[in-house]
Amino acid sequence: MLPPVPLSWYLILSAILFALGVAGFLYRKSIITVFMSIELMLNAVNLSFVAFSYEYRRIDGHIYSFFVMVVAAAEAAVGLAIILTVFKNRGTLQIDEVDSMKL
Amino acid sequence: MDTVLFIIFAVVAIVCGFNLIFQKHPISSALSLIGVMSSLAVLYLLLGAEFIAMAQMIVYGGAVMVLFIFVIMLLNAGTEKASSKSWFAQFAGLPLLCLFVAVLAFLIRAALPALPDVRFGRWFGGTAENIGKMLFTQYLLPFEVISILILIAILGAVVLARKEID
Amino acid sequence: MTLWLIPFFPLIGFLLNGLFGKRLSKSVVNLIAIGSVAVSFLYVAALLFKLSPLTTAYSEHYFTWIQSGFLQIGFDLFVDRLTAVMLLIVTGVGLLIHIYSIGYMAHEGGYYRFFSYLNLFMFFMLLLVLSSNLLIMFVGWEGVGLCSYLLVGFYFTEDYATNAGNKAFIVNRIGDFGFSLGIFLTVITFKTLDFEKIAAGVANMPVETTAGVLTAITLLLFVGATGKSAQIPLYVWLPDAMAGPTPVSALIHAATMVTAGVYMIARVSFLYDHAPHAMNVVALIGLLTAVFAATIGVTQNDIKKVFAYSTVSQLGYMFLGVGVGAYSAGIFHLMTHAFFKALLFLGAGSIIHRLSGEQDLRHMGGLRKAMPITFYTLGVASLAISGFPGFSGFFSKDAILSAVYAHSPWMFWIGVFTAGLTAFYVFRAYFLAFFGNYRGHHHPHESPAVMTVPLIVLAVLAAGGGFINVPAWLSTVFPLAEHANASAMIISASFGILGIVIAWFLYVARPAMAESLKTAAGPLYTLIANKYYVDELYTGFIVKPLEGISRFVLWRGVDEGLIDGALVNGLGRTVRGWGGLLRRLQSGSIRNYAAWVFAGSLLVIVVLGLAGGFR
Amino acid sequence: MSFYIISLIKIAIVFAVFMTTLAYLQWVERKVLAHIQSRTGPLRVGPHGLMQPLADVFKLLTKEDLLPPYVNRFFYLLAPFIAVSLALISISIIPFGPEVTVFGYHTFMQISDVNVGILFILAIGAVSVYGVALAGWSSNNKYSLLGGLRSSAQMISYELPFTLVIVSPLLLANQLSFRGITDSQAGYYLGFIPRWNIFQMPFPQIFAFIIFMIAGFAETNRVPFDLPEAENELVAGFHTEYSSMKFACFFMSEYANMVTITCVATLLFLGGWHPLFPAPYSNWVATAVFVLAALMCFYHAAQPARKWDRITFPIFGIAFLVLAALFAIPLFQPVLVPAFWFLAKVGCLLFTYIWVRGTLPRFRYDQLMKFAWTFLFPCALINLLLTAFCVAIF
Repeated sequence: MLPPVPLSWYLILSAILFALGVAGFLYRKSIITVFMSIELMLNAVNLSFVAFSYEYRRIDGHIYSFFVMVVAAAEAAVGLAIILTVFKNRGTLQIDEVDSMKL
Repeated sequence: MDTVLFIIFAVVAIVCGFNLIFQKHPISSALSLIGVMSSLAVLYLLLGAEFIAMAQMIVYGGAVMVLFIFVIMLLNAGTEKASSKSWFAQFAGLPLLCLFVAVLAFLIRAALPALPDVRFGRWFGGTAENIGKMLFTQYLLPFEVISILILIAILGAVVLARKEID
Repeated sequence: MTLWLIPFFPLIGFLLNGLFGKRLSKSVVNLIAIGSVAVSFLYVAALLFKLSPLTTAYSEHYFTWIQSGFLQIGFDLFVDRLTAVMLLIVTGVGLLIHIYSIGYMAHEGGYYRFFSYLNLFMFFMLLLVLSSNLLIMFVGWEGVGLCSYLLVGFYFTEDYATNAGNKAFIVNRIGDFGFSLGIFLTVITFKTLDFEKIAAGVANMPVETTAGVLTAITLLLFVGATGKSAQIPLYVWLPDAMAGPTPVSALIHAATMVTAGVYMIARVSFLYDHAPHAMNVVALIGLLTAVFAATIGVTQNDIKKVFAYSTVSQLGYMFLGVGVGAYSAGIFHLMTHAFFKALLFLGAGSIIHRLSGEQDLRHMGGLRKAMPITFYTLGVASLAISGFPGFSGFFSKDAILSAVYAHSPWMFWIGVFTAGLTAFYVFRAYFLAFFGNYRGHHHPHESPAVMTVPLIVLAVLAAGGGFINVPAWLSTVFPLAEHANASAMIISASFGILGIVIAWFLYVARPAMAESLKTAAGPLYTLIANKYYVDELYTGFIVKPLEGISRFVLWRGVDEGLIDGALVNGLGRTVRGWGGLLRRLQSGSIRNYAAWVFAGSLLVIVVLGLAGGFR
Repeated sequence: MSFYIISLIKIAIVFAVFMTTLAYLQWVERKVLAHIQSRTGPLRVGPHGLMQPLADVFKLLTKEDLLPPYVNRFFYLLAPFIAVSLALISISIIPFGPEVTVFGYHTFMQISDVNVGILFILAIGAVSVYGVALAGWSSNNKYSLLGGLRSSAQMISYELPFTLVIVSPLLLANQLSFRGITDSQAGYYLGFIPRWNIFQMPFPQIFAFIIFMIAGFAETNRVPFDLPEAENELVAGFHTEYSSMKFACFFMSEYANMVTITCVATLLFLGGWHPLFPAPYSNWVATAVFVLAALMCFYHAAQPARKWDRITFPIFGIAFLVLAALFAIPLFQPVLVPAFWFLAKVGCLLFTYIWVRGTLPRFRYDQLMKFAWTFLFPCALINLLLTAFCVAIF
């Protein structure tokens, strides 16, 4: 049998995923992908919450990650609506071309 | 057994995460993200968070990502174009990322040395019953606030995406 | 019983008329304005009937208004016998003047505006009277000042009216500055502003033989009183304030607001009792003002100016009374003065109204036949102010003079002389207006009933008001000091009659003699007719230098140079300069922003981790 | 170790039964539709076309595997895989019967009992949108894309009333596990009214059941909600570009979803494996039914409509008699009777599906959306509120 997994592996996985999310945010150029990177970061944080929740045997972490999910869902709804509007008004999804508040 | 599961799904998550960054087409990225989310759901199950795992699949997998895919299809989002506008992100991003991972790894190793092992089945706290009780007692106010937030988000999305009636 | 309803009714009237008056018809405006005051008056009457005999004060606490450290100021109202007298005067005389205004203002523009201001004034005056602490009193005090300003400048299209309004307001600022300093000092000394608590606090303090903190407080408060009640040196605004409509002069600048100073001193009499030096100052200023204003009154030709100086003089009398410790006599005179001076003004207003705004006595004369009711009622008022035996002024003035005589005889003699002067100039005006031949161009006739009825009611009060024994009623508030002095009574009455006789002689029997006397007096007459050049002195020594400093130092130097130049524009330039530099960061590139945010959060993590805050 | 072996055996049984069901469901559908339309349906392959499914499978397997050049290859191939695998996964947590003892081993008649079974079903249902959506998108064909978009919008829209009505029986049962929910429906009112959720006091879920079935039709893209694959508007919707085995995958996933939904409906509302009436009589219903079927076969064999009936119907009759005998053996009854009742209910619901397909016309797209949002959703919400109210009060 393999040795059991220490909790810190979960945390490191979470950190890696978060870093990947950041990298996506910094290097991707499509608004939608950038938005997805944000979701990835949120997911990474959720993993930390759940891992700590396991360590302390309390479900508060679950509640937090539940709230994060709910907020992420709301954010996705509004954010995608904004993306639709941006696309309608500017005809582009390249994040670097959306650099002014006014047209 | 749970070590194997962890390794499999952690690898899947990381690979999918990298795929998210390196794929050129948004829909590939979206699919990779779904992969990450699904493997995270499995990891949640390993950590005894069955409700959160299911919620992860329903909310992220079923709702959020469907929206993403929907929007990608609707806008027919193509592959990205190169751009040199964001010079700071372009040049400082990678060093910062390396630094970030290094710092976090150091902190996890240094500040949290004696973390216990995770064994599946040792703790099943995250049942729907427990979470429901917690939500409606200790976290009632945040819960209500969140529901109002969602209402506002619905209204905002409707207002934003509505066709202008001229 | 709820005390807050008393000022609340006029407030409602003010709000209704002020907000919707433009769209309401005149009769509705009348109904609201007079109705609200009438309801208030009836409510006061009912309340006092219910509360009588009111031997102890009745107070109500509504809410804590200000809570700051040790200082706790509640929104409290209270009624004692002194308040009761004031309430009846304010609402009663106020009601009569409101009714009178219907007739007087019938043809004026801004009808609803006038009545809403009047109602607002009633609200603040009642608040002032009902307040149970200095701060609410100050609110009312400032409020009536505001209404005074608004009503003096009622004809705001005319320069003289707006100037008079400004003057009233600015001069009052000086007094109010003193008043607020007094309040601050009270807070520091007593840690409270409640009258009852201050009284309890002051009872433990000795009577100050040398000038001390109580003297300072009382003098500062008295500065406020000199402003509001037009005493030397701040009396100059009141004669000019006659620019407002005559009912305003009657209500605000004769019967109620200007007496607020007297009321205030009576209200905090426990402080003055402990500060004999301040008392002396009050008495001296009062006496000085009384005689000073009376001499000016002799030479004025504008009927309202005559009565205005008379008001100043009579207020001086009241301060003389309270200054020698005869608070109840002062309040008594306040009440009778409210009756006869309101009547004088309203009568004058009746004449002015009929003569289409003519105020100069030299253009009147012989109005006796044309305006009989005005003639008789004004006669009653003149007799009352002259202290003619049996009329109200006789009793109140006698009460003051008796107390003064007991305090110091020389003051008494000056007071008696002033009483004679008062009788003289009032009857001078009276004779000039009603006797002789008509010298004007209009065709006068009697005013409508809505104006004459208040005149008649006030005449009855002015004649019989003296039989209301106010000092006895106030004996629970102020200990009744028996000064009744038959010789003083006789002397003052005889001086008054002498004044009337001289006036008769000079202006009815031998009009030519007045002119020769005028030329004989020469420079003295010129001096007095020009009001001792006080306004010019103030202009030369205070206003002009202040203007110069303001213009050249404060405006050009401080405001334009320092504040505008160095601070405002300099800040702007600095910010713009830095902004120009930092603007380059605001590239609109979201990815760059994200990178900066990421770098910042990384910094936070590193700092927290290194600081060991991570456990 | 025995856990793994038993699980594997269970998986094998369920898989075999399930796949056969899927294959023959197609045959049943064609037969029923044919009879509704006064036709005979498949008749050539095997007796009464019974071999038709096998022939179909053979045809689909051996057809040329077309890969259109303009498609996005990876997603084009991924989509049917996602669709079919997700559709098949759900069956793993459906219980077919109570806990039984076989050869001394206690086990559930279920591959796996999950605490949050309902949530699992919802999660799978939520994710299964991707199959259709990706298929539509990757085909690079506007009809397919429209079909995919319609399908995702429709599935998301109907998921709301679907989820909301599921909550009502959960409130009555107070748990999320299918087994627990089914067990809470055991017993009878007055000795003969089953305590199923559609009759369950304090608030019978009959409306919830109807809404669930309607939303279920939409979730599985079945008539009258089969807009995504409307032949006459969109050629064939999202699977226009698919052929051979990839098409078979979509086909299979549709039927698998149908079976899953009917299973869930049975478990949530119709009492799962609990029989319609109390125990001693209900045990013999299966036998009676099969005997009746055998008698009918013999009757038809005696009066054959076709040449071969003389031979095939007696064989069917004997098979039915054997089945009846199996169900009559008391040793097998604890296993077979609950399974029979469960499958009978599922069968009735599946028949309803086919029946509706043969009866109702298709909705227009806007009607479909309006129906979901302005009728089904409020109804589900009101039902939930009333249920919660009643549960809280009583």
